Amino acid sequence: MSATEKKEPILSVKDVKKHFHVGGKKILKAVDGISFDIYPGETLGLVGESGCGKSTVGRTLIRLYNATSGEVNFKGKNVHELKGKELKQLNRSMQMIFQDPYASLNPRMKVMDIIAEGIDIHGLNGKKREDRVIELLETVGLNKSHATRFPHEFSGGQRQRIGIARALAVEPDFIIADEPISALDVSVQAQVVNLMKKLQRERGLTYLFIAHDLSMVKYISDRVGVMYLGNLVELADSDEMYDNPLHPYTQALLSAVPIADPSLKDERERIILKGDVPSPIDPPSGCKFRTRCPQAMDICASTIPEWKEIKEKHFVACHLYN
Amino acid sequence: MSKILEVRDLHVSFHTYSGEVKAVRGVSFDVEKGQTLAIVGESGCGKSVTSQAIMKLILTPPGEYKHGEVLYNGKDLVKMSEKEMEQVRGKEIAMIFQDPMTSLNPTMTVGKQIMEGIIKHQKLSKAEAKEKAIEMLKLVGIPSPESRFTQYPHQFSGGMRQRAMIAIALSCNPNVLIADEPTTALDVTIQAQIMDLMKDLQERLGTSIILITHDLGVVAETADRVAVMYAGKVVESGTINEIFAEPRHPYTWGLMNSMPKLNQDRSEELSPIPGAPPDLLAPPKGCAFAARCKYAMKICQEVDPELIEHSKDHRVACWLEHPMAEAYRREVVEGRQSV
Amino acid sequence: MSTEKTYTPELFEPIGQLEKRAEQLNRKQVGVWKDAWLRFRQNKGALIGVALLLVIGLLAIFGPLMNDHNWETQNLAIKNQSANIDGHYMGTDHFGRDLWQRVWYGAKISLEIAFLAVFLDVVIGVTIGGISGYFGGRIDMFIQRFIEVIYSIPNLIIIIMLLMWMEPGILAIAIAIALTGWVPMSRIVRAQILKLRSQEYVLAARTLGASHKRILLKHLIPNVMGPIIIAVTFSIPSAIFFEAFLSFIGLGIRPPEASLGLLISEGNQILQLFPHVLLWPALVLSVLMLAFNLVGDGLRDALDPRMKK
Amino acid sequence: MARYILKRFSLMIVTLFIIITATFFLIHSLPGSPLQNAEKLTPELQAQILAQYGLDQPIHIQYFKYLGGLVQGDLGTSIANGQSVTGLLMNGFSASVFIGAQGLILGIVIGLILGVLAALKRNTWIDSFATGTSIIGVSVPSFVLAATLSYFIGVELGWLPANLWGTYEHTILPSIALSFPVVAQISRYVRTEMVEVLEQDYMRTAKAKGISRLAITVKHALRNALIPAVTVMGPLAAGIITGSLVVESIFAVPGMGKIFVDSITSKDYTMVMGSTIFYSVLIISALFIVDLLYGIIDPRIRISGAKE
Repeated sequence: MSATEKKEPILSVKDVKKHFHVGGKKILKAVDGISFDIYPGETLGLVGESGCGKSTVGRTLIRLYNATSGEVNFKGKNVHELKGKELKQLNRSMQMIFQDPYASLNPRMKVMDIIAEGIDIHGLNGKKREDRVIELLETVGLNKSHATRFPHEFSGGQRQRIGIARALAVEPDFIIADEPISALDVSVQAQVVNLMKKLQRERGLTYLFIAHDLSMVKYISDRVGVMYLGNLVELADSDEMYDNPLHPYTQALLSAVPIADPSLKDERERIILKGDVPSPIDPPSGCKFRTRCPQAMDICASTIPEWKEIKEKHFVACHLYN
Repeated sequence: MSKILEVRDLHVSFHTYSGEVKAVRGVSFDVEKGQTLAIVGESGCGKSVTSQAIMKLILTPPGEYKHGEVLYNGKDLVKMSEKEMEQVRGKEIAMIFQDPMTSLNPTMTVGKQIMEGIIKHQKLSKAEAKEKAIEMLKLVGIPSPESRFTQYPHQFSGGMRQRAMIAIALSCNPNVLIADEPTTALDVTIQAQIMDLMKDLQERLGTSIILITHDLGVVAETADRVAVMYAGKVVESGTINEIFAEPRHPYTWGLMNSMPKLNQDRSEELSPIPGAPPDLLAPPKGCAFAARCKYAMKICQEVDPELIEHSKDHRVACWLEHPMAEAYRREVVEGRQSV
Repeated sequence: MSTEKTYTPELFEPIGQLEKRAEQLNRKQVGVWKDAWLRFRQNKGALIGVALLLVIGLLAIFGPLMNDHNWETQNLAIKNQSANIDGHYMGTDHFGRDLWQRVWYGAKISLEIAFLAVFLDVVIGVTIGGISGYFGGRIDMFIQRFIEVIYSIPNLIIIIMLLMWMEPGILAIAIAIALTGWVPMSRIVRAQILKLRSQEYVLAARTLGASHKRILLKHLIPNVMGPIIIAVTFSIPSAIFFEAFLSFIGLGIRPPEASLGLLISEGNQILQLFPHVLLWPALVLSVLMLAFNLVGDGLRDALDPRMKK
Repeated sequence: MARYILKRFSLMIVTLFIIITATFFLIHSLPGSPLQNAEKLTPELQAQILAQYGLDQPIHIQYFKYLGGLVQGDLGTSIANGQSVTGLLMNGFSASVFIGAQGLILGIVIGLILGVLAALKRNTWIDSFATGTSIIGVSVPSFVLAATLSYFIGVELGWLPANLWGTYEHTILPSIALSFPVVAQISRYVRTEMVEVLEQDYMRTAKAKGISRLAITVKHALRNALIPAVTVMGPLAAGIITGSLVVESIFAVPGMGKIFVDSITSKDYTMVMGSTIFYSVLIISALFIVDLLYGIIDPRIRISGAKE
């Protein structure tokens, strides 16, 4: 994506934090100060293990959550300050695809009404509502006969495509895909990924692709960010990230992914991390990864590593590169 | 090498209020001593039911063993009484499950849950069993096992619970360990820990493992042999080298092609398998995969292909293997390679 | 090949992928409500319950037209008759009043109170539970603390105090029952709304810019209807019980009016001599409650997805 | 845990205070005076009686006096017969507690057995019997049941005495009448819980260890099914107390319930007030104790302390 370099970012995230109060005085720092940009037409992958805050990032960007602090600038405007008409405009240009194909469609609504929801809300009456829904169904590989059915009659992959059609109905430019394939079988995942790529080509969509499956993320993303306990630890072009991971966590994460090729079994060197991810309610001081880091130093306990551009377009937060 | 477990033409159905679901429709495979057999397939293909059927953990009703045998050291487990099975379960064949969160009893200490099997099968006193249980906790890499012994499952993290499950399963030195998606519910780094632990313990204890999974990566890294299941049947089986180097069933091709390769070009499309698996309430006539198969022939919709031996270590259930389809098969394979 | 059968070459003609077939839907087309009805229909107990309700309901309306007496005329000459003479199908009571008339009139009053109470229940419970669950945060906190206090005051105490204070009558009794009955209803609604509020389809509607009104009407209410209906079917027998209980201890309907509880109370005073005066209203009351409970059980099994097999 | 107990306890005190205050002012705002049946008395005599009961003082003074007495366990004097309310209630207390406790224990034991058997033998006649019993038990009100028992067993068959009090035999019928709804509720609840527990993954784990069916049922299923059953005990105890009001009056048991119902009929307001407070304390304490008990036996709550 050399073209993206000169472009202005479509979305610019500056030091966003999202904290939750969890009973008493405890605070869960789900997202604890992250910054990144997304350029028009690209796909940014966001990976990390459960509880690292990647889904919270997605929901904060689209204002399902209000950020505790920081700025989310979308097309030059701070998302968290929008009101009325501008907010409605945001709802049209930024959309979301969800994880659970069973929970993301209202079981009491017909597919027609599910897909047309955005059309109804925004009063988009350019074309006949029905024609528009059928057009969208065809875009995602379904057909007219499916419009009168209820969600429970569809398979997981079909439901996920209905969810995509619902998001497309308002013609967004930016889509947050929150683990859209994690709940699907392998053979079906490819259906959804192919569709997303096709839509991106045809409509110039920009994606934030949140997932924990690293091989899929590498395939679909131009750039990848790795999160650990509420922070971004590394961000780079996806080939660069996979060929030359800098952060010890990224290295461990990549080496832990099993590869479907028995001939590589003995060649690969695997880094197996010790222990579990600490609780985000009471994270370690300094660098949050230090408790599991094979290369931890004294400074890691006392100082939070700085988020720096080590190489061109390759950011990392680690004391090893200071 | 000797076979420790042989499954022969196993059929298992479930009776539901909408009819009989034929979850397993004739499954056969062997497990060699000290080796790992992986059973791969997508959700609903019957792999979990098969694994539970081996230990006769299926509740009857609603389940029913329609046909077939499970030979453990030559004895048919399907015909055994519950009393006899109690001597097999935990002692000869043990099992770990997918979800470590729900598979441990929430109101019993982890230590007690490990001790239960030890007391039953090894006839040890309580004190001895406790010692052995702590030893098991240490073996599976749980730090400060003495204090963990008296804790409840909710005080353990997901990875630790799966370790505790492994400790329970291996506490009586079983010959066969069935691991039903042991890492699916876990994060990648924890998954690596658990797979590493299982391999290590297998080497030390010589246990045979049946690994149920949907992840071809996990298969490639841990198994010796693979059985690919689709819609309640084994469609292809063989050693991992054969299956990964020269897969012969279109479904196996489909599975492999739908995952991005390590060095996959981003502009290149993945080739998904269209559609979804059939409803096992009314399995289709003929090959269950025919409707989704790019290379389907007329016969595929009429007659279900049998699992036949392609080579000593490689069996396939597909009409493309039939001599009359040889020309077409060659065409297909060439087409695949040229892409 | 292991099979010895001979196949003709045309069977091996490639036909390719049946893309259309592959995109077909597996499952039969059965809507959520229809599915529930199919399951409800299979529950014999529930069907018996429905039948019993119909019979009692019809008798409560048309029963009084079936003989020439009325519920209040006294005739001491024929008091405590147990036999069916002169159209007194159920005999007469201590004042010689026709028991058939009184039982169905009483049943009507009992049902009226119960329905009114449950109606108020639903209005209060759904509103408070809905507000609490949907808006959450401080509002929810405040309502929950309030409910905790209300809930820990025994029902009976509240009802008795209210009835000592208000003039007993249908409305007063219904209000008293509703004032304690709304708490469980609001809890159910709140729990459901809390659960639904974080469902992804509601989030999806929010990202599309749906208004509160739209989310409530299109997404939340249709999906909490099931649990509300179940709760209502169980609230009705409990309201009938409370009315009967109150009338029995002398706090409910006042003589010479009639309700099932009051009739039972009157019968109880002469139980050892004339058991039929208690028997008939007791039977109707029990059957009525049984019927509602059976229907409630059936609905719960049919609508609660947890019970799905 | 200590914090949780304290929190629950203070909530209990607040609730009681609200009940006492509300009861007090409600009763004093009721139309008519407690002396409405004493019209024949001369005004002087009436005033004298009012003064004797402190009813001539401003309402807030009366209220604080009442509170003061309450702290010392004095619930005032019955207007109907001039005796101490506390004393009268205490007289009835032993009889009520006896039949109540007997009924509760009987109900719990039978309910548990029925519920567990029904779940273990699902879809057999045992299950149908237990389910049938419980739905009838839920449907037939305790006073109907009490009256039926009293008539058939007490009068028609003459097996057990109906309207008498004194020997142990007299407690049997009232206890049975009280136990019936308990049987119904408990067996229903235990069955549902047990069925759910039997389908849990950890039951499969236990089975996979090769433990016998009996051991699995006792060690794994029962414990997990019974822990939540404890939560219904509180409402059940409250239900028993409610039920005792009518059951006592049907069987002529000289307990608190009878005193309470009589006091309502005779508009003996101090007595009503005293009984109300007494009942509230009983019910609220029962709920409180059950709550604590639940916290103690469920390790998930015990360890993590107060769960919101």
